[in-house]
Amino acid sequence: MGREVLNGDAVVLWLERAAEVIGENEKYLTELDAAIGDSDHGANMARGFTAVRGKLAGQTREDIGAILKTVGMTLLSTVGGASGPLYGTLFLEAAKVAAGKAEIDRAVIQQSLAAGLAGIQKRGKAEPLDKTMVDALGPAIKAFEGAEGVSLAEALARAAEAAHKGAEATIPIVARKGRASYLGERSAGHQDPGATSMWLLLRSLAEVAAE
Amino acid sequence: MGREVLNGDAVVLWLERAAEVIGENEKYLTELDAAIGDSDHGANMARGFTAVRGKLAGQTREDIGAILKTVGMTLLSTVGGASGPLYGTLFLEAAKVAAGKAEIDRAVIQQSLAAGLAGIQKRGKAEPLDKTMVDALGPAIKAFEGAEGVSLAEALARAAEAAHKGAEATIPIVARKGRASYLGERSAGHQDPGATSMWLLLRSLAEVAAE
Amino acid sequence: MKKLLNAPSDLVKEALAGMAVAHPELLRVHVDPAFLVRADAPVRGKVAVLSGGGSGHEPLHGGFVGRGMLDAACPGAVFTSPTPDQILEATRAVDGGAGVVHVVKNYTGDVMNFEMAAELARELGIATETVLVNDDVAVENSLYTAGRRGVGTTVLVEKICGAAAEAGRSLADVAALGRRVNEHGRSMGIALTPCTVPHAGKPSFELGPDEMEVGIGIHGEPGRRRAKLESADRITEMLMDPILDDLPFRSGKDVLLFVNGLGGTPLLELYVVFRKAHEIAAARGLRVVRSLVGPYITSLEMAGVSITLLEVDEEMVRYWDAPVHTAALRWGV
Amino acid sequence: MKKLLNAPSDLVKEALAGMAVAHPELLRVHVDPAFLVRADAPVRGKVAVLSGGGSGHEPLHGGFVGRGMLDAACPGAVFTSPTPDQILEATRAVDGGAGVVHVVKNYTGDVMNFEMAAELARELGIATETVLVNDDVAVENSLYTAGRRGVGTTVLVEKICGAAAEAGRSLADVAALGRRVNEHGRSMGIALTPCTVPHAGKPSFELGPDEMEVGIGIHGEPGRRRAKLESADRITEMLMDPILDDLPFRSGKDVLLFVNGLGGTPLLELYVVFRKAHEIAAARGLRVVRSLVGPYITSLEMAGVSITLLEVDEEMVRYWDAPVHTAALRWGV
Ligand SMILES: Nc1ncnc2c1ncn2[C@@H]1O[C@H](COP(=O)(O)OP(=O)(O)O)[C@@H](O)[C@H]1O
Ligand SMILES: Nc1ncnc2c1ncn2[C@@H]1O[C@H](COP(=O)(O)OP(=O)(O)O)[C@@H](O)[C@H]1O
Ligand SMILES: [Mg+2]
Ligand SMILES: [Mg+2]
Ligand SMILES: [Mg+2]
Ligand SMILES: [Mg+2]
Repeated sequence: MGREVLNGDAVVLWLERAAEVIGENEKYLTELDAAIGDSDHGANMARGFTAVRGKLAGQTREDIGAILKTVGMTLLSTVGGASGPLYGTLFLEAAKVAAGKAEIDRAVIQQSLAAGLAGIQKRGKAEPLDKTMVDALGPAIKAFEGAEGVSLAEALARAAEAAHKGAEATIPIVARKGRASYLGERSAGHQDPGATSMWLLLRSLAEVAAE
Repeated sequence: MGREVLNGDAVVLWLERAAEVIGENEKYLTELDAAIGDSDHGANMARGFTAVRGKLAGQTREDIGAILKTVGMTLLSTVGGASGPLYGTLFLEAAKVAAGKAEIDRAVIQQSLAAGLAGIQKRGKAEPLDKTMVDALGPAIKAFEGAEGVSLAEALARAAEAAHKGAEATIPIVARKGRASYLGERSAGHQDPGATSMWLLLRSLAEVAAE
Repeated sequence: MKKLLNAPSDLVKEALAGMAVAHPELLRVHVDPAFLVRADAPVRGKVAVLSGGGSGHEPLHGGFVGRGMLDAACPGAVFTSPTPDQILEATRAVDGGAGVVHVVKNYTGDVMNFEMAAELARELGIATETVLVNDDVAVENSLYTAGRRGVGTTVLVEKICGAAAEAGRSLADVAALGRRVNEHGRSMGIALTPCTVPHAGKPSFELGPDEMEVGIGIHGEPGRRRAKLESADRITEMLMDPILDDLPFRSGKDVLLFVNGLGGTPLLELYVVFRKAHEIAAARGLRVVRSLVGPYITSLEMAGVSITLLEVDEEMVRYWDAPVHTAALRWGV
Repeated sequence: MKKLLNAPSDLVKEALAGMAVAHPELLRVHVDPAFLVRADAPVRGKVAVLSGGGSGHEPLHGGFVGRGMLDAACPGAVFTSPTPDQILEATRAVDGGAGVVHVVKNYTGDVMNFEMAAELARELGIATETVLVNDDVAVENSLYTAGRRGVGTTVLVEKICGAAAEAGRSLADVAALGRRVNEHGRSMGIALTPCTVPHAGKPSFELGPDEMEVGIGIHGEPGRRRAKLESADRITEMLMDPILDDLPFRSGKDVLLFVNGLGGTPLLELYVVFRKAHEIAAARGLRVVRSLVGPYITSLEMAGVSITLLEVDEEMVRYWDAPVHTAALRWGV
């Protein structure tokens, strides 16, 4: 099966799935953050996606841009911390690309992700290998672009897998951005929480595309 | 061997021995106080008897009353808590009995202890079986009085043994005086720290008399 | 034991030295015997207010020395009452000719040491009055104890008596007012963790991860009973109910509500308790006209809270509001 | 986890409700989005000073709302920066037409959220200036980090900027003064115990009985390095030396010395540290002209201490001394 375009229902399905997965992984994300941060990434993301779920209920599904904008605004106003403005920006930038669209295809998805990454980097000034969520999203976009001649579901699955690898690859890195950077050398040996939550979001997206 | 009277040197020897024994039992007394009080009886007594030892160095030994008065004043101004005024009073009252004496015999010792107990009870209003130092000193005096036809050393040994038994007999008692009384029923099952330190002091006295 | 400490026996002395350099405009420290007096002591013609007790309850009492509150504080070793000579010397140092009020928390040791000091002061011709604070409703059957302990109301007595003394009231007046405050104040506390007396080197008692001590004092001693840990709201009820029933506090009265941290509990949590205590007081028809929230009478690093409720009259409120300038309480100046 | 707590997600909201009923004369609480403003906000024609950050550092920032200090505080979840909408709404609520200074501690999250709020405020025609506080000398190589963290100097910036705003200074003046304070302040801290974020339910890290974390932040995160527990005097040296060398503080200068408790450390111990820090400062030829001792910027119930040294000029001292009326700092009123 699988879908080659995502309509508003699929996008909402993805976000609901994402909220569930974030909820299930709240403790895990918090534990990752406890090691090199301040033990709140799980709670931050769970609070944000619980709010997103609440907002989606009353959301019309004709305009995917509008859905993504709601998500971005909701994350911005509920997550807080470093991840709030960054995930907020990701969705707001993606929303601009998807504005007015009832369906998004592979090209639009690719543009949305790229715009989101650019927004994150503009806001947070992180470069690849600074040990941040960029290290999951960056490789994911590359894998997605490189996945030619396969289904959307397969391309997104490869993107998610690249995000997973990217998150794992943050383990040996000494952080240079965010709160983990205060630990200096002690930040090495731990997986970045934001890169991990980014991977979980992309994995949910791939799953929905495959259904 | 053993002595039938105690001169100033013997009294000082006793106080030095007592200081040593209190020092050795500081942790023990504190642990007893931790169970039903505020964990300071060991430190209080150790501070007091360290100060006493310092004062004894420069003390002339002709007047046992003067020695005991110095001890009482020193304990009063260094021990604090409930035990400070009570032990201070014990020695100050005993000092009155021994005033001007170069030697004290059995009768004077008995009077001194009795005067000390009366002073403690006047100051602290404790009755027997309230779970206080009175429960060691009271039985000790009775045993001392009853030990007829034996040496001073033996009489003091019996007094110390009675104090020991008295201290142990405080274990089941529900405290009615002092800080332990705030615990109500929970004070039962623990030995009273002040009764224990009283026993240690009397045991040192018996030892010195036996030498 | 994890403390910022040099030798345990130097702790109180070094802390006093720290207070001396931190607050030279407020107070002077006397080293041997140890006591603190307000910088301008003795104040001629003014009744002096003096308190003291074991250390480990900071800011009580040293943090309350200054204009409008205490003239002197006598710190004992940690959780150990000060000695008569200490109290006597401090009494002499602050007597301005109008007499000295001793604010004494009702513990056997404090009572006896203060009693002896008062006797000695009398011999020197210094008039003293003692205000005994015994506000802890956790100690139910005072026939079988040394009476109720003195806890949170002590802070209120010291503030109100200090202001009355500053206003020129007589020794008898200040003492009578202090006793009235004590009679109208009630407190109770719980502990979530024990504390460690530096000399002892280990916690005074052990508590399981879901246990708390109910009816705790301020000396690291165990409470009246052990109970299962409850929510903040439930704990607040467990403290407020016995307090309210004891005086009892009657509908329509004005009260001062004081939520006190025992040391290790964050301010955030104290405000959570304050919110619920205020709600309960209001539900009983009380008007909370004055508030105090924070760690003012502590038990070293113990986590926990105590609540004090004082039924106030117009005079108490006036003296509560009067200017005070101490390290820990300051307003109007 | 042993806390006075109902649901972790209600903690901040309930604490704000507690502040509202405890200090109605000082402040008003806005529930959604969550922020506190001084009771008389907005003050017409006065520059407003606003700060915010994660909760768990109380009394920072809510305890500093009131006359002569902050016009508004925006509390995030525990250790989580507040959100742009929260900051924007608070900025609107306190703008009296003369602009709003945002005092921001240098953490990625705080910086980004305040940045977005400032952009939004600009769109609404509200002039804002940002004073970034980054005074933590423990973060040595700021090239490889997000820069130095903002810690103790934040309290001093808020007090001094608040007084300058109260005195009618312009937006540019207040911001410039705040930046000058930040440039002349240096801090460093150590932790003896971790703290527990309520949502996480267990301590952020583990420390052996004779270990401490050196160069700690205020978010329960581990420090720059772990070391063996030392005496209070040695720890004070370990904090003072890097602070003194960093600015560097030169002989003959006037300083404000601020010894801050991280939450779980008793006041008694803070004064022991103050004593030694004062001695070290004096030995370096510094004149300690102002002091602050207590838990003012905390990390929940973490045991530990941070030291802040500020090289003051006459203007800073004047604004430090100016009247302030907040829940946690009060004088002259
Ligand atoms: N400058 C940055 N650019 C990109 N991502 C960042 C940046 N700073 C932090 N992050 C991401 O944010 C995550 C932490 O988020 P969170 O714990 O929610 O916020 P905070 O660090 O404020 O507590 C990090 O794991 C990292 O992936
Ligand atoms: N009223 C009293 N009469 C006699 N002894 C008392 C009285 N109150 C307390 N004590 C004794 O004092 C001991 C406690 O002394 P200590 O721990 O040094 O003082 P505190 O109780 O003030 O901490 C108790 O174990 C008890 O033997
Ligand atoms: Mg975090
Ligand atoms: Mg004791
Ligand atoms: Mg004691
Ligand atoms: Mg955070």
